[in-house]
Amino acid sequence: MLELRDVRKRYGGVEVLHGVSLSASGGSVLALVGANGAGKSTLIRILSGAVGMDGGEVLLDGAPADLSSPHHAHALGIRTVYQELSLVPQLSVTENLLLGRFPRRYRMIDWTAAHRRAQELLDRAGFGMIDPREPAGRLPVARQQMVEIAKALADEPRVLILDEPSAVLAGSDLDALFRLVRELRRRGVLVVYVSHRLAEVLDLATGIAVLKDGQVVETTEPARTSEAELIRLMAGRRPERIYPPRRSSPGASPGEVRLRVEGLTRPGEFTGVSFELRAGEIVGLFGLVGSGRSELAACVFGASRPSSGTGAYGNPADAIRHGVAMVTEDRAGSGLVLGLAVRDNIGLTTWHGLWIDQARQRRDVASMIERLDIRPPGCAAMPVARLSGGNQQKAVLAKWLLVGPKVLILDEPTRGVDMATRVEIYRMVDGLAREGLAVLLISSDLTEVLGATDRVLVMNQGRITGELPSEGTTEDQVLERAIEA
Amino acid sequence: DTSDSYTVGVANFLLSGPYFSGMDAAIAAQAKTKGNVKTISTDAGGDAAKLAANVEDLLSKNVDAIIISGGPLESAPAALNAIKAAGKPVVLVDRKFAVGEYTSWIGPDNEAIGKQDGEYLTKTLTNGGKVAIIKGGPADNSIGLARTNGLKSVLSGNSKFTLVEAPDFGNWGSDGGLTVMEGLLAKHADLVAVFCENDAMCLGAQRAIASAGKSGQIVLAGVDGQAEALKAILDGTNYVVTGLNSPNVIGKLALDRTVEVLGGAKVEKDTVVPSPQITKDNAAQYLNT
Amino acid sequence: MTTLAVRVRGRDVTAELAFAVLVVALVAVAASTSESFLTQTNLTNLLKQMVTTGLLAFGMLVVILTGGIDLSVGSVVAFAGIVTAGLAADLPIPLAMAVGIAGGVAFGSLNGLLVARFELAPFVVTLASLTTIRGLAFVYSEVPISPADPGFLWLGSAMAGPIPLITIVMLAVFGVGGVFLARTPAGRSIVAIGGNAETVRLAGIGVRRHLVLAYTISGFCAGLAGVILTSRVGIAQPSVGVAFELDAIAACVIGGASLSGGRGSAKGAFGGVLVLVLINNLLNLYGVQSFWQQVLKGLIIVAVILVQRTRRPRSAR
Amino acid sequence: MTTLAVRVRGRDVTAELAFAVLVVALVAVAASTSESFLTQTNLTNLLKQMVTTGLLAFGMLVVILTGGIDLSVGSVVAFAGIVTAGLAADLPIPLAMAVGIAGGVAFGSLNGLLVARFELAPFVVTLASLTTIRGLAFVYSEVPISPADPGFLWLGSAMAGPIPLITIVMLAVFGVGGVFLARTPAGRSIVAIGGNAETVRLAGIGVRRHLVLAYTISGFCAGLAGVILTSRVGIAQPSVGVAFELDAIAACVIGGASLSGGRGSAKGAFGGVLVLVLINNLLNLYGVQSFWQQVLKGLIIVAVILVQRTRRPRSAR
Ligand SMILES: Nc1ncnc2c1ncn2[C@@H]1O[C@H](COP(=O)(O)OP(=O)(O)OP(=O)(O)O)[C@@H](O)[C@H]1O
Ligand SMILES: Nc1ncnc2c1ncn2[C@@H]1O[C@H](COP(=O)(O)OP(=O)(O)OP(=O)(O)O)[C@@H](O)[C@H]1O
Ligand SMILES: [Mg+2]
Ligand SMILES: [Mg+2]
Repeated sequence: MLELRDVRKRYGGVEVLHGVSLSASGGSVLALVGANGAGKSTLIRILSGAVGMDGGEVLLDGAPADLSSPHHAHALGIRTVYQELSLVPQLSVTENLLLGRFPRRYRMIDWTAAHRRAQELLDRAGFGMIDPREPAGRLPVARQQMVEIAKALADEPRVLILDEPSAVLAGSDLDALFRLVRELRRRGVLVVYVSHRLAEVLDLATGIAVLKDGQVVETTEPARTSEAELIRLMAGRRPERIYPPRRSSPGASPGEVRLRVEGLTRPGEFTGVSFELRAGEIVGLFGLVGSGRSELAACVFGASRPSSGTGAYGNPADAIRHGVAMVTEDRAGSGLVLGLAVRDNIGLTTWHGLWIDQARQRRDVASMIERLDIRPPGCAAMPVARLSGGNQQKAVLAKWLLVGPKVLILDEPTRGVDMATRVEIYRMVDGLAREGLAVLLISSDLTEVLGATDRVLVMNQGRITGELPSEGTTEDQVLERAIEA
Repeated sequence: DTSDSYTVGVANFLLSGPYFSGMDAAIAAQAKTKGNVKTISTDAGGDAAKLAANVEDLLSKNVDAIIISGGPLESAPAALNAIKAAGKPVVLVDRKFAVGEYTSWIGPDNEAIGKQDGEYLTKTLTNGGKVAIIKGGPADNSIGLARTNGLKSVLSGNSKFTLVEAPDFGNWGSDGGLTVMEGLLAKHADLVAVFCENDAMCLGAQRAIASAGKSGQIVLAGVDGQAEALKAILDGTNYVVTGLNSPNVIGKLALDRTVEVLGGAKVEKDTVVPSPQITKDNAAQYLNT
Repeated sequence: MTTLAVRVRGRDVTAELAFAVLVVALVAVAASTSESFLTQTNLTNLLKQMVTTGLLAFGMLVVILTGGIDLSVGSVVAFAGIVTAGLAADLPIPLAMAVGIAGGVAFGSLNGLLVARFELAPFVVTLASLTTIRGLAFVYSEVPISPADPGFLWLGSAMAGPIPLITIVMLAVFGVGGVFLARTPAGRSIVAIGGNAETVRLAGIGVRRHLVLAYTISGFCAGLAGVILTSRVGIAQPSVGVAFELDAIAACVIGGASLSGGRGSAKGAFGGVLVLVLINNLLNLYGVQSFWQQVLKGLIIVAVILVQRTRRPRSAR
Repeated sequence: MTTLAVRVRGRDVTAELAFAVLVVALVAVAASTSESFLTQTNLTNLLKQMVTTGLLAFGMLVVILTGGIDLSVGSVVAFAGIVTAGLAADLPIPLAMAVGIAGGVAFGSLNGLLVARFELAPFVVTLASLTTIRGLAFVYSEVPISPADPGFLWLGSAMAGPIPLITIVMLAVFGVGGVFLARTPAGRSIVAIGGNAETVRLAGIGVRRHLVLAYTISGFCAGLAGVILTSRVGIAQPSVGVAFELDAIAACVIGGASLSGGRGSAKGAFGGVLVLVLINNLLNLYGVQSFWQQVLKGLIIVAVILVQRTRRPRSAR
């Protein structure tokens, strides 16, 4: 039903898609997987009419599809949920859902009917917990993502494209998404699904296309492949194990205390939080969306003030002076200056004194690009906005590593990062920890939280509700503490 | 005894110019000398609608008469109508409105001042030559036109003179006069004189001429009698002539006229205040008036 | 920090309430300290004085909501006024006025086209048209024009009971305009474009079309303001309206609009107009000297937005 | 659409190159069509006439880079000028000038404080200070002041060889300022703040401090421009400088700066100043009448940004 033939795309003279051919039919879930920068989002932008192609064609039901604008793509029943959130933050959820198709009475918008319709849409997508009257910008990122999905479903698409929908979801929200995808498949919709979480890909997809450097290197099915095989195809080499071995039971690595927080409270966000981080250990912080982990991290880092408690820094500069670095969860909102070059973004934390030592900055940045394998390799002078999502994430990490931190707070550091790079990041963080770094890893990915850390703190409604050793603890044990009221 | 004490409202169109603020001050000062006259001054900040509103404000404060310093405003029918409806006398200073009823007007004859400057140049520049004109521009176009037309009426009939008008405006300020003059000097190397529609622009133009090293070649003629211009004339610089258009004189006369009207006297409708020509010979006498 | 939040039907109206309190407080202070304030004449003055700023502010609001700005409104006021006055000699007055307003509409849609079609920065486009349109006003007539027909003054001086007709016209613009922004797909699209134009485009809504519409509305309001002003004053000057855009923008921002678009309301902008007009009026009634008035006006504006700001939820801390 | 891209050390300089070509083309047209253009006098005029706009444009650029705007610069020019001229009677002239500039610095940092500390909208803060500072200039002296000491004129008229001293001062500001923006932590931080203030704050950089610095630089430039202008004209008027901010902003935008912050360069702003000054100069040399000059100036500005825009990569496509 949907067929791509030899699709090509160039950005400023550089070809990023070199003739992609694919096909899929209604009632299936086609997963696109590939390393950061492989061209998944670009392919999707072409399908949704957001960018034009420089060669090849797309057929829908055998006929050439006119994808010259998003409008045209809509008309063909193709709807897309983009990787970067694109709601209008000032407007209510209702308006975001119904933009361009408000119910009207006497040529005026009928708000009562609109809110009702919005609630229906949310309910039908399984996201009934969202209040349609709330301004979209006030919702947590995960909820905004759900609104995006509900919006794409509003007029019964034939093809629904989801670009990393699960990256910002966790727990029950994630389950709701999976239920939704299966339901859509039953209704005969073609779902194009992009994700770096290979487990869920194997679980959900009916077909898998592996992209590498702008080409499809393999099309396969879940039954005929495995996570390790997919990683090999994506990265071009066989993965070692995903998580480096931790030496780990708690207390077994008694480094000095690098961060001690006691009774930290910010009303409405978290209450009486106490924990400590020691040199050389990686501590996970798990919780459901809205449990207050990001707020806690921000407060420890000095980005906000606690109403009571000790151990938090006065301001970010103070934290950085004491060797604390924090990779925030929202890379566009607080991790990067999108308009500036990669070099400026990475160098940002080193701007002290009266003069920037250009030669040194150039060297530092080049070594970070090499060390983290940020692509393309010559990207130092490029605006960071041109990097693919995963590479942007690496740039944020690079910025903080340049500080030479003693304590590293990572808030969802692997969101949108491909498997091979994840492995890199885990290995690097592990290496740094071995050199004495203390790491706090906030994640909504249970496997990651248990696999990459020494012990796990569980947060529930603003309180620490448990501390468990990573080794020997099951996912259910963690979840239990994260959910119980 | 309130019967012979008066409150006079002064409605200024625009105070932010030395000529207009001087006028306002002169009216207030003259009122002080009377002892029984109080003035209330308002400024419309260059907004004609606000002038009308200010007049209405004054009327609601029950003033006995209103003096309008209309500045560049050609007319103010709404304001005049309101005053007429309230049955109060209105005296115009400087600007005579083209339409509408007023009790009395006191002001200069702008065309005559321009003519005067032209005659002086004809007399002193016996060899003739190229004379540049710097215009003020939008803010007060019709006064400027009158002055320039006065000058032209004398010089354009004289074959010894050629006139060049600067294409851009000096905007009635010294900085504008300077810039416009710089442009003129770049295009016309052979100027012998410059006429500006007011003294402020001439003062700037004089700087430009000095920087170009042409002070010995080009003389300046202005209008107004601004203190700095008088001083330059008195000092024997190339600033040779201006025509007095004194806000002090006009303001003083206007207040007197208003009090006469309020006293029931029959007064002259339009009074042209003479604008004596000021040159090095008589500048000293005006410098401190 | 605990903050009190007032909600009406789920919407947080605390800021609006605080602003209303501010306006009422200004009025109360005015009424109790100056005996002239509550006089019939002064109130009528107030009603008249808010018309020009009010009309311009509404048009400006629509443009600001899209994330743009319209600096050309002062020049459009001058152009519409002088053309109307000039044509009044030959045409029936209502027709002359219609032509003046049509001029505003034309310039507005030109601005909109340049911004929308060629994706040019609104600031520069409208700065350029400010210059060009002002020039055209002078090209049309260097000197002020005062139509002889006394009927020309009618619009500007007619009263509907105690309320000037022109005030009613302005209120109608705010009323209809407010409904337009809150209730119609086009109005909501304009607000949405200011929030995230790309999203609106992807929703299949013609972004360009709505941008043109927004600037056209601003042009219409400016043209209307020009015609009304001329009729009120009885004379049209080509030099009128310099810096009018600044007051209009200030009114919008005082009323809570964000210059980056997507946030602002007709109610708020109207409140902003009230604040500005009240400040002017009060300074006049107290007999503050002209230049000190300017000094104080600036300080009061800062004070007003400071008061307002303390009510705004802290953004990103 | 295939586009040619010119790269220098990995950086895309196509837009800059196109802009340079535009300026050179303007000069070439000027030189070949008007014989007065390449005369010594005219070139000196050009060099002098770009000083005020140039200084204001650099200060404005710094503020625009942070995502703000400074509308008060025209009033600061007037204030610095009149105070300097007034003090010149009692103080040594360099000291009087220093006081004038210090006034600009003070107003600038006040603007900055209000914007940074209280998170007020820059547009309204500087609009308010535009009003207040203008009022203060008039309060200081309603009438023009012309210092008697001929030494007062020195700064404005001295030449360094064929080049006016004040032009060198302005070029120095652009030179030092350009290095400041490109090479120092403070300069880079200012640019980054305009791109994303939250990211900068979390990187441990004092956002408020840098905002204050940006507005202070603008105040300094405006104060300097005021002092230079007064020394050039030899007489200070409290009414000078109205709408100067518009040209300064236009220069920045023509030079590629984005009013939402984070994008713009000293080189670009300087190019923008050149374009504006050249347009004025050309229209004068051709003897275009003033009102038509205004009409044309606006149209040319639109044409210039249209030309530039065709070189910009389409944004989100
Ligand atoms: N606007 C652009 N201009 C120039 N290059 C671009 C642009 N957008 C994407 N690219 C390049 O195209 C390539 C593919 O990017 P794309 O975003 O499609 O990757 P992706 O597979 O979605 O990666 P990720 O998993 O990180 O999201 C990358 O090398 C990227 O740098
Ligand atoms: N629907 C909502 N509307 C408004 N505020 C919410 C909502 N959900 C959560 N919050 C607030 O936000 C806080 C937590 O925000 P956030 O979602 O960033 O937490 P988190 O644990 O960091 O989760 P994640 O990082 O997965 O988003 C909660 O304390 C809660 O007060
Ligand atoms: Mg992607
Ligand atoms: Mg979080």
